[in-house]
Amino acid sequence: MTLTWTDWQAIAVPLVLAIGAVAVLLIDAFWRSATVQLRHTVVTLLTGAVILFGLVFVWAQRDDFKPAFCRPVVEGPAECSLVFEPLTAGLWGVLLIGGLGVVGLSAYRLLSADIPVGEYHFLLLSALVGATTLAGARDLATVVIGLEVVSLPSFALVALRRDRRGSEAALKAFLVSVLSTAVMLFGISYLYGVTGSLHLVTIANRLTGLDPDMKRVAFAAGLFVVVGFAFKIAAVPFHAWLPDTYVGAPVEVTAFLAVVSKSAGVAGLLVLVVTGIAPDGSDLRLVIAILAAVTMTVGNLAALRQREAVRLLAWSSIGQVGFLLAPLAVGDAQAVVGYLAAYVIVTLGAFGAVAVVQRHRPAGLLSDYRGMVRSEPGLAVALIFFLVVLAGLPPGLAGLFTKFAAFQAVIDGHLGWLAIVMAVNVMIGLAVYLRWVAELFLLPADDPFSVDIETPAVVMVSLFTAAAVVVSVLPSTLFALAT
Amino acid sequence: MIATVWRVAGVGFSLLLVLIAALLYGAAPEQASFLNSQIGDLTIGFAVRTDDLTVLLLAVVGVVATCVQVYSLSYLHERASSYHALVTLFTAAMATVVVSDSLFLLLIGWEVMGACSYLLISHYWERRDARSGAVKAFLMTRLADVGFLFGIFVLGVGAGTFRISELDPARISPGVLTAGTLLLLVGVVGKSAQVPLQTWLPDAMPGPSPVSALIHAATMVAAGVFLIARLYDVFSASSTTMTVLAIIACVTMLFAALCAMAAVEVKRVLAWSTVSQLAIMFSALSLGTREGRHAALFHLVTHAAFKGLLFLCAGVLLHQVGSAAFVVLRRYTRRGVLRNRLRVTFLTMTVGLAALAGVPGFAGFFSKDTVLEAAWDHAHHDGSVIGWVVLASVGLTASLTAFYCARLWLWVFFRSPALAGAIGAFEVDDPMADLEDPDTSKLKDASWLMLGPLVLLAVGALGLGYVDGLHLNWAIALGSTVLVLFGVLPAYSLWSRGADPRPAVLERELGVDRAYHGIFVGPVRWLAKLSVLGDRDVIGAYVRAAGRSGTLASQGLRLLQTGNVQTYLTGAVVGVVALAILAGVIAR
Amino acid sequence: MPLVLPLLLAVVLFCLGVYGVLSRRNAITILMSLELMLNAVNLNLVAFDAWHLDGLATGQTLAVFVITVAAAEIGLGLAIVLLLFRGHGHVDADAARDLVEHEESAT
Amino acid sequence: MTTALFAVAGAVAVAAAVMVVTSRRIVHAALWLVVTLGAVAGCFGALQAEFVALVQILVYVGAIVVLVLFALMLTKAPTNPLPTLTTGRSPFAAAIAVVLALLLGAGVVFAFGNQKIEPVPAGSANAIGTSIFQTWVLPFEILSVLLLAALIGAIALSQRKKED
Amino acid sequence: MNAILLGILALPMLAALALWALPITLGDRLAALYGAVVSGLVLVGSVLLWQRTEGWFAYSELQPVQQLGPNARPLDAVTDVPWIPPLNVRFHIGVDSISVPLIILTALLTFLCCIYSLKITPRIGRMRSLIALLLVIEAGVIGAFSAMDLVLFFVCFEIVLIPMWLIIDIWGDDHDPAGRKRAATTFVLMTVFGSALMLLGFLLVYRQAGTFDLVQLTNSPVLGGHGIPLVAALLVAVGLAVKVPLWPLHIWLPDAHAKAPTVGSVILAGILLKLGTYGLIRILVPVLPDATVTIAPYLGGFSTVAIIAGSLACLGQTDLKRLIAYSSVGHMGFVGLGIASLSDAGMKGALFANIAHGIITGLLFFVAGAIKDRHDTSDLRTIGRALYARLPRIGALLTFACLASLGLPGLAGFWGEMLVLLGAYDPSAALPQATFRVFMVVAGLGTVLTAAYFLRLIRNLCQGDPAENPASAFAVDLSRIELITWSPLVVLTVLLGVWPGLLLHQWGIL
Repeated sequence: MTLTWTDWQAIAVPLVLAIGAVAVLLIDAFWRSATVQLRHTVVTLLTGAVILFGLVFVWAQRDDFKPAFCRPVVEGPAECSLVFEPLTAGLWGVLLIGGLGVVGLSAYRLLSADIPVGEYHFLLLSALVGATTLAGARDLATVVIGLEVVSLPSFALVALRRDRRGSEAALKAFLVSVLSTAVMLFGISYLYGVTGSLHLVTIANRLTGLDPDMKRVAFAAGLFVVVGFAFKIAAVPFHAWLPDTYVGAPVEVTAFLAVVSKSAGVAGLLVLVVTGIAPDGSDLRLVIAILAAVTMTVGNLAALRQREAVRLLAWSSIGQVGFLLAPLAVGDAQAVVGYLAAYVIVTLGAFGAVAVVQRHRPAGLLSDYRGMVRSEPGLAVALIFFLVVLAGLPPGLAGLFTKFAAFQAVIDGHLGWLAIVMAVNVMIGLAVYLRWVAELFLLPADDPFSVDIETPAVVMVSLFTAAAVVVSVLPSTLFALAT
Repeated sequence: MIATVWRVAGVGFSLLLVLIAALLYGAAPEQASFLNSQIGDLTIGFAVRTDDLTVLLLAVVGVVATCVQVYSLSYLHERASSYHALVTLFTAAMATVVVSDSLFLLLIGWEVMGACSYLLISHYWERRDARSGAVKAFLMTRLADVGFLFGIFVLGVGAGTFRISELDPARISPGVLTAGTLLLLVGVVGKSAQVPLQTWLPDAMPGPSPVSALIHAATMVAAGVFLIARLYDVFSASSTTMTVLAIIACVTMLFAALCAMAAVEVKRVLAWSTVSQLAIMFSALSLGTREGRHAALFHLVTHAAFKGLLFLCAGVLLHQVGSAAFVVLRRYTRRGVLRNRLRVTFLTMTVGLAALAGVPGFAGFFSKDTVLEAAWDHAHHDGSVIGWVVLASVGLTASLTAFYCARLWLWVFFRSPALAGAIGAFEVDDPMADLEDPDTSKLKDASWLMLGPLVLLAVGALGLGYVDGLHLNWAIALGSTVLVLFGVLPAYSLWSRGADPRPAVLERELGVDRAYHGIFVGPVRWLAKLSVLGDRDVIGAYVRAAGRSGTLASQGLRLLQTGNVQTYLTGAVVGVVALAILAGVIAR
Repeated sequence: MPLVLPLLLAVVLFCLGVYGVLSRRNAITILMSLELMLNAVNLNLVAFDAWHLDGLATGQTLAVFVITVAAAEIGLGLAIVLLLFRGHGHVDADAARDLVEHEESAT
Repeated sequence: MTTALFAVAGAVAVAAAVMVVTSRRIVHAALWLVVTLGAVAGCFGALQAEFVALVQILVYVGAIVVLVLFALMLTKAPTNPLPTLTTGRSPFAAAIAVVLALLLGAGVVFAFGNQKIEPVPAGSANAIGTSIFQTWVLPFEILSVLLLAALIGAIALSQRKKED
Repeated sequence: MNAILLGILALPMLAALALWALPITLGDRLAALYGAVVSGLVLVGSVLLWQRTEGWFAYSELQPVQQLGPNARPLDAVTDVPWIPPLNVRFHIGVDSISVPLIILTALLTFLCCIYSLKITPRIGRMRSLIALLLVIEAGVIGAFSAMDLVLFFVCFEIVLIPMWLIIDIWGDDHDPAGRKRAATTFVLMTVFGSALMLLGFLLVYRQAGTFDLVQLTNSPVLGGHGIPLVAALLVAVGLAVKVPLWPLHIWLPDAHAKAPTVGSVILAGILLKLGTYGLIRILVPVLPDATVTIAPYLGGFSTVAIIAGSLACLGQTDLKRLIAYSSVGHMGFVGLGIASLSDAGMKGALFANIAHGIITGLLFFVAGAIKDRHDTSDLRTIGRALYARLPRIGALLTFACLASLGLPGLAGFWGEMLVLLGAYDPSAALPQATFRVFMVVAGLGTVLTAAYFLRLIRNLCQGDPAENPASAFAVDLSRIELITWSPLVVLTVLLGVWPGLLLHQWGIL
């Protein structure tokens, strides 16, 4: 087959990212003469530029519809491996913004000195290649391989500090992930067996006309596929690796896991749902709804009593995933992408702030943040804002409206019970974040945190704050991502 | 400085009322409404009116208030500014009631009076009895006022208006009329301390005596009588209400008179006598005739004069002697100084008691005769049972009244021949009785600022009986005189023997107060405790339990977080199986 | 040949793999069990491919991909295991518990 | 014929797999794994998927198992039987596995119980190559990224820190 | 007009941000002065919104409003621009005669709180933030009172939560850090839960009607008293009832009020509680009329229970601020009963009682705060008795406020309760008359209980033997700043008491 111009356009972003990855690796490996600072800066800038190019590209093409790697079929729509459409643009936007944020958080003096710079950025870009492919994938082979391309570099990143904690964290994430991959592949094999195809369009078409016995297998297969993603996004009960891994990884990598890796998982699941693997009214959606309810409840409840900042963020991110799964369960892509966008921005911000504190107070306890509104007002206000957005209360209107959209999706999807669970969880979640906010406001602090914050960190946290403010004032920008 | 301003304002305001009454005298009735708002079909707003009743009551209120304010100038020195301000407000509230043509304006005056009386009764707030008496007064009248308010609703909604002058009994259905008037009657009963809401009035006596005079003579308690007189058409249109009123009045007048016979404190005797006398007015009103209304109002006016006088006299005793309890006064009487040193007080009090007792020639005699006559007319000519009952009970009450007046007068001012200098009837339970005799050297009559009002009111108590024109029914006059004698003679007889039998049941005022305490106060306190505990241990428990279960769940989830990746994997696989089964079950 | 034969074989292998993952202590044996699971997947794919016979060899292609993925996984996985061994001195998956929240740090 | 071949190979695979997950000697388990993988390759052959079978032998037996053995050596895995190789949770794990197997097996039997396959030689390298380069270009390309990333990752993790 | 409304919305918000941007060293006095100037401007602006037009833009005793025509009583100061088109949310604000008085009350109380803070500051200081938070709350509340879009209302409803939480948590009772934290958290969590339920109700309404716009919804309400509308009404009612707070959802209130600083209590009781009742009147009744009829008896029943239970709980209190807090439960019960009666009188009574409660309870909490500041406790037993002797003017003001609060005719508290009782006597024809008559009688007895606990308070606090309760050395009577800040409330209490038409007339015939 020959690749058409459309194909090239559609995979331009992953392609550029991949090329950028190799370039970064080569620069770092062969430009030994430069100082560490210079090399790091160049690598950061190059990586950022590549991602930025991707963002610009996505922005320029946001309204296009570009099926790529297609194969005409005798009956039914053409089978494509990758489709660039507004939803893809929205997801890529979120993923790339997340990647860009992580790159910013990994600038010189921010990234732990133990981590090899070239490999770090290479792996990061590789993961982004996988993530973007996954978000645009329309066949199961691409989906599963894309997912692997997100996952394997992530585990390498987790262990990249090559210390005791990192290796344990990576092992946990790795084992859970490969098990989930195996489960998912098993499911895919059944899906293939039942429908005879790996293309989502065709599968969705053929799923409708199955006899009951086949339907049962198809359901189990779909369940296994969903479970694979559930591992990835750490939905309860496939979540337990997450807190340990988050704590064990370097903070920047944790941010990466929380933002890019998780968004990729959500994107994959969303693709499955909207393309019809889990059509409206199917049991799979019910499964996702149950997962959503259990996930948000467990995540928020467990976060209630955490005393370490990263662990609290870890559990709260589980809770947030629950909220993400709720609109997913009814197939409301707009609400999901909007939620994801807001989540990505403020999570990056929160991890940025946490990274600053953690660099100087490695214990990472919530009590380290005591009295920060006085001692570090800028950072504290930013962190409070991020937390409030996560909680979904004004002034964090971005969080409020994305939660609102989630509620609306669930109500429109006639899942009243899930809406009630969500309402309860809004309350529990608020309790979680308020504990932290209260620490920040506590005065007088006996040992207030006050340091000379690194310039890149200041810049990044300011950027995240600005972005969060913008999407709070104009929440429609969030939902414009996927229309 | 502020006190002076309020003193001047108080006296000035009272005089202004008198002046207004004088100006309005004889003027044609008028009404005016203002500040109205539309609520649905109803208009809620204010309205005032002037007519004979208004003028009469304004005059009474003005005169009594003037007397009280002037009297207070000398009587009271501490907290004078708040005192005078409140008395002025009190008077103004009564004036509002009197001139109001809107039920709501009337209610405002009605309840502001209640609040003022509460504040004035607790003027000596360092005294326990003043505090509790005040609270009791306010709460009981407030309870009654709820009924009053509902009565306003019933009548107002039934008639489509809250204007008194537009309330036409003919346009209100009988059921609504009865319900409305009965509910209004609840308010009246409370305000005028009729049975069964009588217990607050005697307990209100710890307030300053001038205030008692104001409350008992012209304002507060008289407002009930005024209200029924004002709404007489409406009330008399409901025979049920009138019957109830008659029963209440007859029971009250006898009950109160009996209580007065056993009271051992001048002000308490006077308080019960007020209840009794008000009941007489109500009984006259309950006749439902124009004569009855006239008689009631006539008695209201004379009563205002002599009861105001009596309370002010009691105030002099309190002010000069320090107490109005028989047991204290007796110690002075034993030495014979009270009558001589407080000569003006003695004389005016005598006049007042005579008027109260209905001694022929005094104002009370005439007004009471008018009541009897109206009852007689009603009973005799209309064949009304109510008339007979009223006649009988008023007659009986006249005797009892004469008895306790005579008892009071004799025991307070005169040495009992049987017990000259010895332990007397009231010393039995007085722990101070054997101690030194009081120092009487400084005892003297009060200043003329206080005595002036006494004299003025005494003139009224003497002369008001004649202003209505003398048209005595000689038979009734004779009969009532005999009844008075029947009352006075036993009192004299007992006094001369040095005996003052006070049946325990009467002294406890038939145990009503204690019963109320048991029935209402106790359970309410219990419920309050229950409510606090309920909030804390039931409703609050849910909230706390929610919080605690959240914490516990959090702890439990932490336990699941073993750090062992294989338990994580196991959990995940179990989750897969469970999800498959669960979804299968739900889908089924 | 009945289709269920390879399918049941796959189920058995898969569940043996699951058992191995859940019950083996050594991380390398866990990885080996995972290979069993992936083999079960491949068996399924090849069997379904033979059943469908759509001429595209989709199942077999994916099976090849899966084998490649497995290779990548095992490569990185062993690197992680070796790193763990360097840090901890053992490769017991259930003994690596440094990251769990410690009792005294929780209130 | 193919059925019998498949049955034999399958039986060997299951038996060897049981040994893989139950053997108390790690090295033995690894060697049993070789047997299993070989037997599965035989199954592929019986299903006429010769290319997959070849890849299986090449990649799995040739590369992966060797890697595993190296790793066992590097982690100083003992060759004597280890009673602690299997955790105490294994009965529970077995129960889960059995339940899962029953569920899946029942589903499979109900769904595909009557189906027959007639393996024809469709799995030649040619056919698969055509399929890959006609239909599965994108996953193939991405797979290359995966392999590269895994490789670089493994190398990066295996490097000692600079200080060391 | 709409510029004024936008101005009084934006000014406090921007001023708060500017205040935080100012240096930390800014003196407490200066911050309070700044707040006073800003809130004073807002007060002026809100008074300028006072309009001559009568009535409410739509609602006529369950009459289908279409008969009035959509423009029968137009809103004032309307701004209507799209905000979040994907969610169909508009920034639609406007005022009418029921919102303007509440806006003015908000502006007034905030202004008074700022003035009060000029001299009297919480011990912990940090005035700059306190003032800024007060301004944020002001903006949020004014926004809620002028929102004509359900989502905007919801957002404004939520805006006040975090600032109020901070006010209680930081400036609350400094003797009981754990208690104040618990109180603040309970407050914010319960309210958030309630508002989340309310949001669900809004979304159900949206699903039925396809719009969040209140004007449209009022003109073409969601009809039907069963099924989805009923569920929506229940959710909205429960959500708002938490804020009101209606028994048995009131449990957050006593603690929150008791632990909050003086200005916090004033704002909380005076303004925030009104959001709930305003929401009931503005949203529940017009948007879901039939479903409201279905739940009105229960609303009335719970309100009546609130009146009795709140009053009884007051009788058993030993803490001054808790007592006043519980009194709010009773008073808001009256408001709830009035709304439940769905009659003209009941609605107006509820609206009036809203305003009156804001003024009187504001005054009560000011006075209670003053007493607490002087004695460093609000425990009645510790404060002792005979306040008349020690602090005669404050005692007198307390007595005045108590009398006003117990509904003495002639003061503001009376008219609302009276109209509510009248409404319960003569409820909307669609409701069970006998049930509401029972409510009326019970609520009437509640007024007696109200009187009882206030008299008990006066008796136990103000009166008593001065010899046994010596004055403390520092206790000074009414200071000038207290006089200045309290006198407007006293004046308004009397003014509204003798001239209820000032507000009632404004509402015309609902």
